[in-house]
Amino acid sequence: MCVRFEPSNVTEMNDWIAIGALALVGVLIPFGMMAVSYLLRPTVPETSKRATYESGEIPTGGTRIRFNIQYYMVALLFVVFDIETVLLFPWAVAYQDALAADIPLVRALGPMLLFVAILLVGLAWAWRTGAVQWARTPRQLESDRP
Amino acid sequence: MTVDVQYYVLLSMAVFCIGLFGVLTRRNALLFLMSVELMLNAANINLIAFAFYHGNLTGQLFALFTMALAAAEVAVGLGIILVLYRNFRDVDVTVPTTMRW
Amino acid sequence: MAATATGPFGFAPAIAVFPLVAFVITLVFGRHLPKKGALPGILATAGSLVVSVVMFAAVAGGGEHHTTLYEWTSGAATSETMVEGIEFTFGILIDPLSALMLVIVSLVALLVHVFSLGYMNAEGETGLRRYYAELGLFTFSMLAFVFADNLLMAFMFFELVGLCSYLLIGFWFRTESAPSAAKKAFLVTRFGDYFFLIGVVAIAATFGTVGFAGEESFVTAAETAIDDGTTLFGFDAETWVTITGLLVLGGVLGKSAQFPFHTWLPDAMEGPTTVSALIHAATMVAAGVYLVARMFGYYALSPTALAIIAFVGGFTALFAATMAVVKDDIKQVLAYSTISQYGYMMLGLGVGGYVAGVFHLMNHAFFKALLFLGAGAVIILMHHEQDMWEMGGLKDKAPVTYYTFLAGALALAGIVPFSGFWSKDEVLFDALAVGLEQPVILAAYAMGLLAVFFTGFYTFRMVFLTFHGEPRSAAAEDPHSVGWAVKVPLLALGTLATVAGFANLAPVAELLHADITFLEFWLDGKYGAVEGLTYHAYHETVAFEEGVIGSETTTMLLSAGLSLGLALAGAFTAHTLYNVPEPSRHTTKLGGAYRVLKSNYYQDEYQVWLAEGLTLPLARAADRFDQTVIDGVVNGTSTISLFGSDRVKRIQTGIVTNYAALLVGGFIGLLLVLGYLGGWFA
Amino acid sequence: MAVLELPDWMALAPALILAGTALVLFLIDSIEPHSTNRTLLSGTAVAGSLSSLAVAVWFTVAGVGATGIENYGVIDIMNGQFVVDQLALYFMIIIAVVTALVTVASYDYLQDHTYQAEYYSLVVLAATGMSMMAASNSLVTIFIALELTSLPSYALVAILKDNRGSVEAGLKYFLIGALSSAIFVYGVSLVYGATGSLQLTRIATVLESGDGAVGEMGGLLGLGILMLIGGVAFKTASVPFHFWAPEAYEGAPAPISAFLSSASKAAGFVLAFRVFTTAFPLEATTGIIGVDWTLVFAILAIVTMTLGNFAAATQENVKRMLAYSSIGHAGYVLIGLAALSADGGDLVMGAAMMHLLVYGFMNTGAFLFVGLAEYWGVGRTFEDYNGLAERAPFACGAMAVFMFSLAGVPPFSGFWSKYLLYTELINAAADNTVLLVLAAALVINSALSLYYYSRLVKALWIEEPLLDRDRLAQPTGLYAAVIAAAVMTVVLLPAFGPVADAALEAAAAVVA
Repeated sequence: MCVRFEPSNVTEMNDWIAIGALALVGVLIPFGMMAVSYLLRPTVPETSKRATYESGEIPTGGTRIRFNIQYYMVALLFVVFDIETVLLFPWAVAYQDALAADIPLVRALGPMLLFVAILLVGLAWAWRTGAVQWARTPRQLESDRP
Repeated sequence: MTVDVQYYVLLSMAVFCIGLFGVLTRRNALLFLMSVELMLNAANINLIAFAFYHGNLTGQLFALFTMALAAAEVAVGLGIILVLYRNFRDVDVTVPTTMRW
Repeated sequence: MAATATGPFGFAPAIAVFPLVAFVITLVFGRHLPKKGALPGILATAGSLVVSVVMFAAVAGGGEHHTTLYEWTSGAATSETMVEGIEFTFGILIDPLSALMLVIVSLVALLVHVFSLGYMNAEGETGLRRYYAELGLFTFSMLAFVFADNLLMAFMFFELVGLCSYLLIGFWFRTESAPSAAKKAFLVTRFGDYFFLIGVVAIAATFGTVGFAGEESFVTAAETAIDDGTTLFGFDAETWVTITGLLVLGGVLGKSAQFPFHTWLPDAMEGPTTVSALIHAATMVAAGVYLVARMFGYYALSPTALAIIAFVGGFTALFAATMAVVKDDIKQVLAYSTISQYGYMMLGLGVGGYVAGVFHLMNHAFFKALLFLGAGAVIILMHHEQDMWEMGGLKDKAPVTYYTFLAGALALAGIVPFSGFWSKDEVLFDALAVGLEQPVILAAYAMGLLAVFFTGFYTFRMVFLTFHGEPRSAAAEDPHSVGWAVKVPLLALGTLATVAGFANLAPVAELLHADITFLEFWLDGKYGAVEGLTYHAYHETVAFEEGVIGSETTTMLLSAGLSLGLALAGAFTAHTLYNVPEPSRHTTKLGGAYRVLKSNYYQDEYQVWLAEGLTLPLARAADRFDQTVIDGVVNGTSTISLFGSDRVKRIQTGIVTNYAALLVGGFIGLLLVLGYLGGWFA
Repeated sequence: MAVLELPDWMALAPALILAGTALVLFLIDSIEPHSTNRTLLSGTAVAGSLSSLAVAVWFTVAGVGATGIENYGVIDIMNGQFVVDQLALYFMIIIAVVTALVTVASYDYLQDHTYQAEYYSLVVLAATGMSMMAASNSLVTIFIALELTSLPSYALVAILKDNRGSVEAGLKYFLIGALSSAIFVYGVSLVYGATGSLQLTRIATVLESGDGAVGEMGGLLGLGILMLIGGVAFKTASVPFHFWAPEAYEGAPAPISAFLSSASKAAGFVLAFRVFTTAFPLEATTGIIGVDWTLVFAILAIVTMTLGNFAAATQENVKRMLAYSSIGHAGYVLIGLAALSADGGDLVMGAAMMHLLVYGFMNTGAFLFVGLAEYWGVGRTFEDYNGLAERAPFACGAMAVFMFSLAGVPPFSGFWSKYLLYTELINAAADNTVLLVLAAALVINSALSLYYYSRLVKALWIEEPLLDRDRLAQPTGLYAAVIAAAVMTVVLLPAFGPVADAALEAAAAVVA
C-alpha cells in the first residue's frame, strides 16, 4: 500500500483555526488552573491568611489610607477632559485640507466648536456643583448647611 | 518589512484573553476594570492593524472613539467603586451579594 | 331610514326592534309607568303587527326581501365543499313563510299583551315590570328568529327564546314548582339544542355558509353536493345531509316538545297562563316546527330525515293525545293537546306536505292561543282554580268565554268547518297519499288518524267538564267577572279560529275545481317569493311517491270523511260520558292503563333515571378521573415547574465574578455550537 | 410647515431635542447648583421627552421614511452614519413615551433626593443615546449611542448612594456592562477586519460582492458577528448576558428599572434589528461564515424566555419577579430575529416590534406601580402587597391590567401582540422545525407566566392585608404615570390594527 504524504499547505490552511485554538487555550488554561487548584488545595479558612503582610510585624491597620474624595474627583475630571482631546486630533489633521477643498468655514469649524461648547457646559456644571473645589472655606460650609 | 496582519490579530487575541482572564479571576474591582480596559485595547490593536491592512482610516478613527469612551467608562466605574467602598467598606466585587436568586 | 332603497322592506328590522325597545323601556322605567309596563308592550307589539302586515302586503304585492344587516365576523377557513371563507352575519329574510309567521307571532303577542291586562294587572300580581319586560324580550327573540336569514342567527335567537321561556315559566319563582318547571324546560330544550349547535357547526364546516336562501345558501350547496355525488366527511352527500339534518332536528324536537323531549311542556304550565298561550301558540314551541319549515329545502333532500320527522310526528300526536285523556287540570289537557298538534305538523312536514304543515301551524296558533286565553279566562272565573272537577256549569255564567272556547275546541277537535279541520285533514291526506307507497309513513298516518279520535274525546271532555253540567264548587257557583281586556282577545281569536281554515280549502277546491287554496298559492310564490323557497321547489325535491285510492278526489274525500268521523266519534263519546249534570270519573275504569296514562307513560321517571341512575355515576367516574389522573398530571407539571424554577434561579448566585464566568462560558458554548455547525474547526 | 423645508439633519430632531434638554438641565443646575425645584427640573425633562415624541409622531405621520411619491423616503445623514426611516421613528416614539412616563413618575419618587438635576439630565442623556441608537446606521455611531445609553444608566442605577442595594446593583450592572461592551467592541473590530468597513450598508455590499479577502475570513467574521450578538444580548438582557438584569432592576430606583427594562431594551432591539437586517444579508453571510446567524437568535430566544419565566415563577420579591419577567419578554421579542430566515420573517419581526411597543407601556406601568408601592413604603414582597386594592383601587386596577396584559390574557393588548407574534410565527414556520419549536416554547412560557402574574393580582385584590394600613397617599406624578400607562395599554386595543400595520410596514421596509 502506498501512502502519499502531502505536505500540508500552511497558507491554504485556515489561519483562523489557530486563532480559535489560541482563544480556546487561553480560556481553558485559567479555567483548568482554577479547577485543578480547587481540587487539590486543602481548604482551611483562617482570618490570619487574609491579613495584610507587613514583613512579619503585626499589622497596625488596613492597607489603604483614605484620600480626600476631591482627589479622585479631580483625577476623574482630568481623565475625561484630557481624553476628549483625542477627538480634536483627527479634526486638526483634516482641518487644513478641508479649508483647501473649499469646504465652508461653518462646516469645517462649526462641529468642533459645538463639541467644545458641550464640553464647556459640562465643565461649567462640574465647577458650579463643586467638583473641582479642593477645600471649602468656612463661609462656604456655613452656606451649605441647611 | 511589514508584519502580516494575522500577527496583529494574534497579539490582540492574546491581549483580549489576558483581559478576560483578569475579569474572571480578579476580585478587586479596580483590577476588574483594568482587565476590561485591556480587552478594549485589544480591540484597538485590531482596529488600527486592520485600518492599515484595508488602507482606510475608519478603524483608526474608531479606535480614537473607543479610547474616549473607555475613559468615560472608567470615570463612571471609578465613581461606582467609590460608593461601593463607602457602603461595603471593601472594593472586593464578590462581597456585595445582598441580592441573589 | 333605509326604507328609501328597498321600499317598505326597509322597515323590516323595526318588527323586532319595537318589542326590544319595549323591553328596555319596561325594564328601566317600568316601575313608574301606568299599568307597570303593559302599555309599551302593547304599543310595541301593535307596531310590530302593523309593520308585519305591511310586509305581508308587500310580499302579496310580489315583493321579497333578503338583506344582510351586520357582519359580525368572518373567517378564512375552507369548508369541506371547498368554499373559501365563511361569514357570520345578521340578516333579514322576508318571504311568504316568514311574512305569514311574523303576522301570526305579532298578532298573538299583541293579544296576549292585551289579555295580560285583564289576567295579570287586574289580579294584582306583583313583579309586573319583570313580566312585561320578559314578555317584550320574548317577542323580540321570536320575531328576530322568524326573519333570520341564516342558521346561526336563527340558533342564537332560538336560544334567546328558550331563555325567555325559562324566565317566564319561572315567573312565580317563590313557589316550589315554578322554578323546577322552568329548570326542566330549560334543561330539556337545551339538551336538544346541544345537537342543534353541533348541527350548525357541521353545516357551517361542510358548506361554508349558513344562509337559508339564495345561491349562497347551504341548501343549494347541499343540493349541488348530492347532485355531484361529493363525499363529505367520509359519507356520501345524502347521508351527511341526513346526519346534519337530524342534528338540527334535535333542537326542533326539544323546542317543539316532540317525543322524547316533550316532558317539559306540561310542567311549563306553572308559568302564567298568558305565557303558556304565547309559548304554545306562537313562540317557543312554534319555533321548532317553523325551523323545519324554514329549512325545508334541506330536509327535502333527505327522504330518511323526512320519514323520521313524519314518524316521530305521528307517534307524538297519538302518544300525547292518549295522555291528555286522563288529565284533570284544564291547562294540562291543553298542554298535551299542544304536543299532539305539533305532532301533526311534524307529520305533515315529514311527508312533504309543506303547505299542510304550515297551514296547521297557522291555525293552531290561533285556536291554541284562543284555548289558552279561554282557559285563562276560566281560571279568572274560577278564582284561580284549575281542576276541571271543581268547575261545571260555566256556560251560562260566562257566555263570551264559553262560545269562544267552544270555537277553539271545535277547531282543535277538527270538526268541519272550523279551521283545525281543514289543516288537520290536509296533513292526514298528504300522509295518506305518501303512506300508500311507504309503509312507515302509513304507520305514522295510522297513528295520526287514531289520535284524531282521542283529540275529539279529550277536547270535549274538557269542554263538558268545564262548562256543562252543574257547578261542582263554590267558585263555580259564583264566578268572578272578566273584563274587556279578556274578552276582546278571545273574540278576535275566536273569529280567527273559526274562519282561518278558509285560507286553504283544499278539499272544496278539489271538488269544485275552484282556485281557492290561497295559502298554497301564497307559499308557492304566486304573489312573491324567494327563488327556491317555494312549495313547488320543495315538492319537486321530495323523493316520495304518492299513491291514491281510486282517484285523488276519492282519496281526499275518504281521508276527510275518516278524520271527521273519528273526531265526531270522539266528541260523541265525550258527550255520552261527561255531558251529564253530575259526571263521574270514568277514567278510573281504565285500571292499569289509567295509571300508566296518568303517569305520562313514566316518561319523567325514565328520564330522571337516565339523569340520576346513569349520567350521575358516569359523571362521578369522570370527576374521579379528573381529580386523580388529570389533576395529578397538572399538579405534577406545576410542581416540576416550580421546582425547576427554584433550581433555575440559583444560577443567579449574587457574585458578580460568577456572572462573568457564566457569561463567558455561555458565549463560548454558543461559539462552539456555531463553529461546529459552520465548520470553522474543520 | 412641511418637513421638506427642513435640512436633512433635522430628521434626527427627536434625538437632538433630547440632547438639548439634557444640556438645558445641566445649565439649570449650573446656574443654581443643588436645586430642589422639582417642578422645574422634572417639567423640563417631561417637556423635552414629550416634544421629542411629538416630533417623532409628526415625522411618522408626515411620511418621513415611508416610500411613495408624497412621502419623503428614507433620510440619510452624514454619509449613512445615521438613517431616519420608519423603523427609527417607531423606536424613537417608544423611547420618548417611556421617558416621558418615567420622568413624570420620578417627580414624586425623588421627593427627598439630593441629586435632582443630575438624575433628570442622566435620564434624558440615556434617552438621547437610545434615540440615536434607533437611527444609527454605522457601527461607530452604534457604539457611541450604546455607550451614551449605558454610562448614564450605570450611574442612574447606583444613584441612591446610601442604599446598599442600589450600589450593588450599579456595580454589577457596570461590571457586566463593561465586559459586554468590551466584547462588543472586539466584535466590531473583527467585523471591520473582515469587511474593511463600519457602515452597515457598505458591510452588506462587501459581503454580497465578496470583495477582497472577506471570503477567507469566515471564522473571523463569524466570531465578530457572535460578539456583536453578545453586545445586543447585553442591552436586551438576553441569556447569557442577562445576569445584570435581575439585580439591576431590583436594586435600582423603580422608575429607573422601568426605564431600563422598557426603553433600554427597546433600544437594544432596534440595534439588533438594524444591524442584522442591514449589515448581514442572510444568504451572503451564510455563504461566508457557513452557518445561518438566525440560529443563534433562535437558541437565545428559547433559553432566554424559558430561563426568565422559570426564574420568575417562584420569586418572592415583586420587583425581582418583574425583572425576570422582563427577561422572558426579551425572549419573545428575540423570535422576531430568529424568524428572519423564513418566508414572512419580516412579518414576525413587525409583530415583535409591536409587542415591544405594547410591552413598553405595560412593563413601564408595572415597574412604576412598584415605585408607587416603594413610595408608600409597603414593602417589597408579594405578602406585603396583600390587599392593597382596598386602599388604592385605581392603581391596583391599573396593575391588574398590566399583569394580565403581560401574561397575554385577552382582551388586553398584550394578548393581541403576543397573538400576532404567534400567528405570524406559525405562518412563517411552514417548513421550519426550529420556528415550530420556538412557537411551542412561546406557548408554554406564556402559560407559565400566567401563574406568577396572576399571583400578584391575587395578592393585590383577594388576599387579606397582613396588617392594617392607614390611608395611602396619592402622589400626583406617580399616579398620573401609572394610570396613563394603563390607559395606553387599554387604548391600544382599538388602535391596535393601524399601529400593528405601521410596525409591520416598518419591518418590511428594513428587511426588504
